[in-house]
Amino acid sequence: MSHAEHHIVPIKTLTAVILTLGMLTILTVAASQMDLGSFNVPVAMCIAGIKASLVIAIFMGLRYDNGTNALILAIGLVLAFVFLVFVLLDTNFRGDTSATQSGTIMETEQLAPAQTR
Amino acid sequence: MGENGSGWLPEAMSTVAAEVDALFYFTLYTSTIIFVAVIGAMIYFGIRFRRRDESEVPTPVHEPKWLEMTWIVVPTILVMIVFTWGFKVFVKLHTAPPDSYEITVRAAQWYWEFEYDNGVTSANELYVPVGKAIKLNMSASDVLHSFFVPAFRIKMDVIPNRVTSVWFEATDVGTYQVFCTEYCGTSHAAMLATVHVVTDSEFRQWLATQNQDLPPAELGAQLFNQYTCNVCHVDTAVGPGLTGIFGSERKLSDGTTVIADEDYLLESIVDPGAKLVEGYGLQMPATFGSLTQKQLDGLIAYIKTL
Amino acid sequence: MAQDETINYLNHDRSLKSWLLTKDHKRIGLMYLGAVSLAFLAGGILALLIRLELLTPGETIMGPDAYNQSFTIHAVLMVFVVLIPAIPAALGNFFLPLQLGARDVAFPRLNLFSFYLYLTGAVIVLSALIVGRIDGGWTFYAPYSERVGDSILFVTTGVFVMGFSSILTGLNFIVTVHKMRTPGLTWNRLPLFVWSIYSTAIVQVLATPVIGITMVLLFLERFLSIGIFDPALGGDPVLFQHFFWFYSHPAVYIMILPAFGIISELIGTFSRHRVSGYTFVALSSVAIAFLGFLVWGHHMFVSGQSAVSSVVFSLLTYLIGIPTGVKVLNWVTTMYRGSISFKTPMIYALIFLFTFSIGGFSGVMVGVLGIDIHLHDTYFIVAHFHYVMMGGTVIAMLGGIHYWWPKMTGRMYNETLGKIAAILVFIGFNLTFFPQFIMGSRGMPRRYYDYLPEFQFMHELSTYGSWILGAALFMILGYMMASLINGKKAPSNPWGALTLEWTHAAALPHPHNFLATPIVVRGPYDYHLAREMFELVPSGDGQHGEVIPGVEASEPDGRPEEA
Amino acid sequence: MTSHSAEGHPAHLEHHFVSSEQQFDAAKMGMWLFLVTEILLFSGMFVTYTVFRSWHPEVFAHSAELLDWRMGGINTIVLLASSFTVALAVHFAQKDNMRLVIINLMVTLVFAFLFLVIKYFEYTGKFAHGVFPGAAFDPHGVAGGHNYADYNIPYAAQFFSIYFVMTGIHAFHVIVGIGVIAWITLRVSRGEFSSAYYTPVELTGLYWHLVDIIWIFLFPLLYLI
Repeated sequence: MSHAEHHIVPIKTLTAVILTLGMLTILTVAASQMDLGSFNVPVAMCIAGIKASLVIAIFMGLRYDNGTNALILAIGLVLAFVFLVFVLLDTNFRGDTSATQSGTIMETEQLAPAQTR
Repeated sequence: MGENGSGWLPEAMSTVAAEVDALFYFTLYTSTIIFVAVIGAMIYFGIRFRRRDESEVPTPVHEPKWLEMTWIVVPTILVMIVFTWGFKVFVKLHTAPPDSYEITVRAAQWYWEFEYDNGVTSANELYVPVGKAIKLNMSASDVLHSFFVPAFRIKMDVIPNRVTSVWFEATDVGTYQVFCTEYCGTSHAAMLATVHVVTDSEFRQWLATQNQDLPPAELGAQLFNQYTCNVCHVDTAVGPGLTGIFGSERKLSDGTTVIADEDYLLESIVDPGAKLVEGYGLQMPATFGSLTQKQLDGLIAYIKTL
Repeated sequence: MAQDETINYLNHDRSLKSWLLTKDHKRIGLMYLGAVSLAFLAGGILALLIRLELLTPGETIMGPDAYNQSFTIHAVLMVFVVLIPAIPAALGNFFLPLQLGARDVAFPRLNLFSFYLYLTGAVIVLSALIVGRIDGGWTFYAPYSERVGDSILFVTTGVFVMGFSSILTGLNFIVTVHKMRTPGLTWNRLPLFVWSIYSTAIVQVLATPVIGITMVLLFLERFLSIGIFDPALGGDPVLFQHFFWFYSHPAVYIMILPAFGIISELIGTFSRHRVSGYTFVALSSVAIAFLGFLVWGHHMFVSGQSAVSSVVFSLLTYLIGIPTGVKVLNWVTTMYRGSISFKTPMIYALIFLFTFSIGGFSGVMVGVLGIDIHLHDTYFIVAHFHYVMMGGTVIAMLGGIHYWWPKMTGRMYNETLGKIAAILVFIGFNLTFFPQFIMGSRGMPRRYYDYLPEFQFMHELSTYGSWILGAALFMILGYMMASLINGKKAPSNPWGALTLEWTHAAALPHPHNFLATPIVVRGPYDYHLAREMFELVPSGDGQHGEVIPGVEASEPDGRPEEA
Repeated sequence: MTSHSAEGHPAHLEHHFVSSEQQFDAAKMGMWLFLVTEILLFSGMFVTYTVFRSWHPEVFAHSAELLDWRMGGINTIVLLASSFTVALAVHFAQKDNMRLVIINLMVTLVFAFLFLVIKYFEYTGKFAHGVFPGAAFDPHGVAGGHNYADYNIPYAAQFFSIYFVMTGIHAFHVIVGIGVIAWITLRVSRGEFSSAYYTPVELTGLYWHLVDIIWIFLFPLLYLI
């Protein structure tokens, strides 16, 4: 790719993106005001994911950029995900044999007031 | 496999130890065979193909496909065997039998305390009956520690504010060494304990006699050694020596003086930082605040006799 | 040529300022080498003192507090100040651009900035010694590390700053490998040292940020008691270990991967033979770099993490063991039907194969769940990681320094002394660390100031070994320094190697590396191809004529746009 | 948009690069690598958040009520808008309209300041009621329909510690961003850039977008759920 081919994102596209982002922000607030039960977190994260993808693809121009940079970003995200999943593999599965008690002493003794509030 | 174990490993004295050892030696010998083969090949090639003439230029060798496959497939099979085997041993090490006799273990800088089902406690001396599964429920009061008995091939970290557990079943009577293997400060290396494996009847008898009342000074002498007070307070520079201290005048680091009476001794045990003797920093952990009044009285009575 | 050789990267400007503000990757590499060597000296002296203390049970030369601080500082220095920057930042900086045929790294200013960040970080860590004691081992496990005093604030800050330096170095190298290769130097013609530095750089960039945030959290916990790690505040100390090892296990590959690269170069060059399984050796470095992120939990089998994660981590650990093992086999088969010359660097390569194999096999043993329970935190572990870190990285580093010494200094060292020292290193090293395997598996815990009398014999052997090892290292320092004064002048390619730093750069490289842009027409180990293909002067057919006539040495220009 | 070949060395081209193109690509790749390190830095905080949230979901959901979603929401819009203006700045740089580049960068700065001002009022509002990170956590008083003492429950301190650390590190990035944007604006006004060379403007833009993206996630995690 030569210098002359740097993609210039049209103002129209940029404007469309910022309006979408604004709308999605309103949507995520609205969704959080409703009680979606266990779907609250996934819905909020999905909307955030869409917003972030828009910023990355258009504002940061990754859609028009060369593939290596997209690969770099993908690797970074995958590793962050690995970090999260492997830590949760420990913290959410403690006490799966008789060797450890689940939770901490403080939790079992002191969480009660929070739940009965 | 005598008194001193089997060369690479110490004596195997628990029901799982033999399995751990078999796995250890399998891995060790397999590794050694491959290692000797690899290094042997290296030495042979080094001699056989040494440069005889400065101008020689060897032609490249294309290693055959079957060879490449072999040294990927064979090690993979070997490590999978070792993994599966290790997994089985791990599950056994991790899962205490349901009818285990449970003992509570408390770790603190720098001693171990064991509490039995009838409320008897002992410090740095763990008594267990032979041939019975023992489950230790462990927690720490300050920092991380780790409970390690080489003869039983068991180890588990001891964590504040959480209970971890480990189990074993001793196969023979005797005394076995306990180490702390998670670095925990100045006297980490002195945080030792002994497991006394005794017969069932001896164990019951021991448990029963522990409830007897000792004279305070004797109880104190026992505690003084159990809690390893002697490590820092007798003939070392770590903490102030205690010989002849009672009733004497102590110079403190803030310049004032104080008479070493019962009150002073009590305060110094429970809250070591309150009055520091001149020339010493605060090294002593505050964990002794959890001692009972009787134990404290005993310690003070013993210190008076020094 | 004579006129060109009068200007080299050392003599074109000798002022102190030209060194301190240099953007030349070669000078920065040398400065790293100096700093790393100094830290290695300090860490090594501490190691000798530690071994001396352990000669007898009880107090030999120092008390428990002094001992605990000694092993902590030894470890912090060796890990963060020596091993992590050693090969990438010193030798990598010097030779990566040369092997790529580039004039410099992609971001020379950033490179200098990294160097000063590294120095700053090291100084901050060591200044903690003035404030209080550095205690708790290099792992800084919470909550102990938060209880020992304010010095932890300095240590975390220093490690954070050095981490930032490591990130920038890695970033610089990745971009350099991607964007700065000379025409014709395709990915499958890259020297294996480049591949390994490239893989290392990936790990540096991806893992180091996590130690950064870990240090920030530890700092804030000490400062504000935010209660993330300290159980007394409701935190979880095992979470700290996850954070720590997410970086520190991959960091092990930051230390060892570059060593693989050096060994590939050494064995290829001194066997005068194409490195067997080139593609595998190259790509497995990259694979190991990524797989290294999946196995950190094998440091935590007895930490109280869930049994599920222990099992998963143990299984994944073998994913790394296999490619590493195959690499060793490839190195050995490279020697098959080669033409092997036993120069000092090659001796180090052979020592590496021996010691690293032991390190690797013991690694397989401690990766086994059932065995690790017994071996964890004993001297078996100490022996294992010294076999990998010292028997691997430091031995490879020594080999690399001997190999590239002529190119860096323009002088030859004394070959006989070199060989004697190498053999002494081998003897001293094994005598120091092999007994530690045995006492470890027999139950000797690590980080112990005192020990039971039954372990004394092994400790004595280990201490005597450390004296031989120390003497050998001082001997190397001695003859290397002597070579600077009275060493023979080095030719531009004393080993007959085929990578660009030997074939296309002068004995002492030009400030801009090459007088003309090299064009690469063959692989890095194609010794069987006609010699003319590698000479600086074109053979006459013009097809691979590298020297472009009329180009002035100081301002090379006009590289072809594309190969 | 000229292609620089062997005959002419433009002023911005450093000696060790062959072409402007190589230099631009290298710089951009370096920036993406840097952004990935930022993502991994923040990943540590997100992991902490997730772990503590999965241990104490009720406490976290309850504590989040104390944060004002209106302020967070406004800040989200402000930051998104600033991202838009930075994207515009790059757009105009590519079109060689340096006057509009400066204007857009200035507007970005205004938004960035506005973000910090709102953050300041949020922080001080919390501090006034004893909501501090860590050991100083001691909620008290009544405001905005909340009885702060209701929030004095185990692990609420962790929530607010995580809140302050995450938003604090994010705010630190905003402050660094303000510095960099101000510096770039100055360089643009000195006429250092053109459509042939605007790499620093583009790189600054990339950094600023990342700061925005981090906030896109922080907002729902801390304020809404």
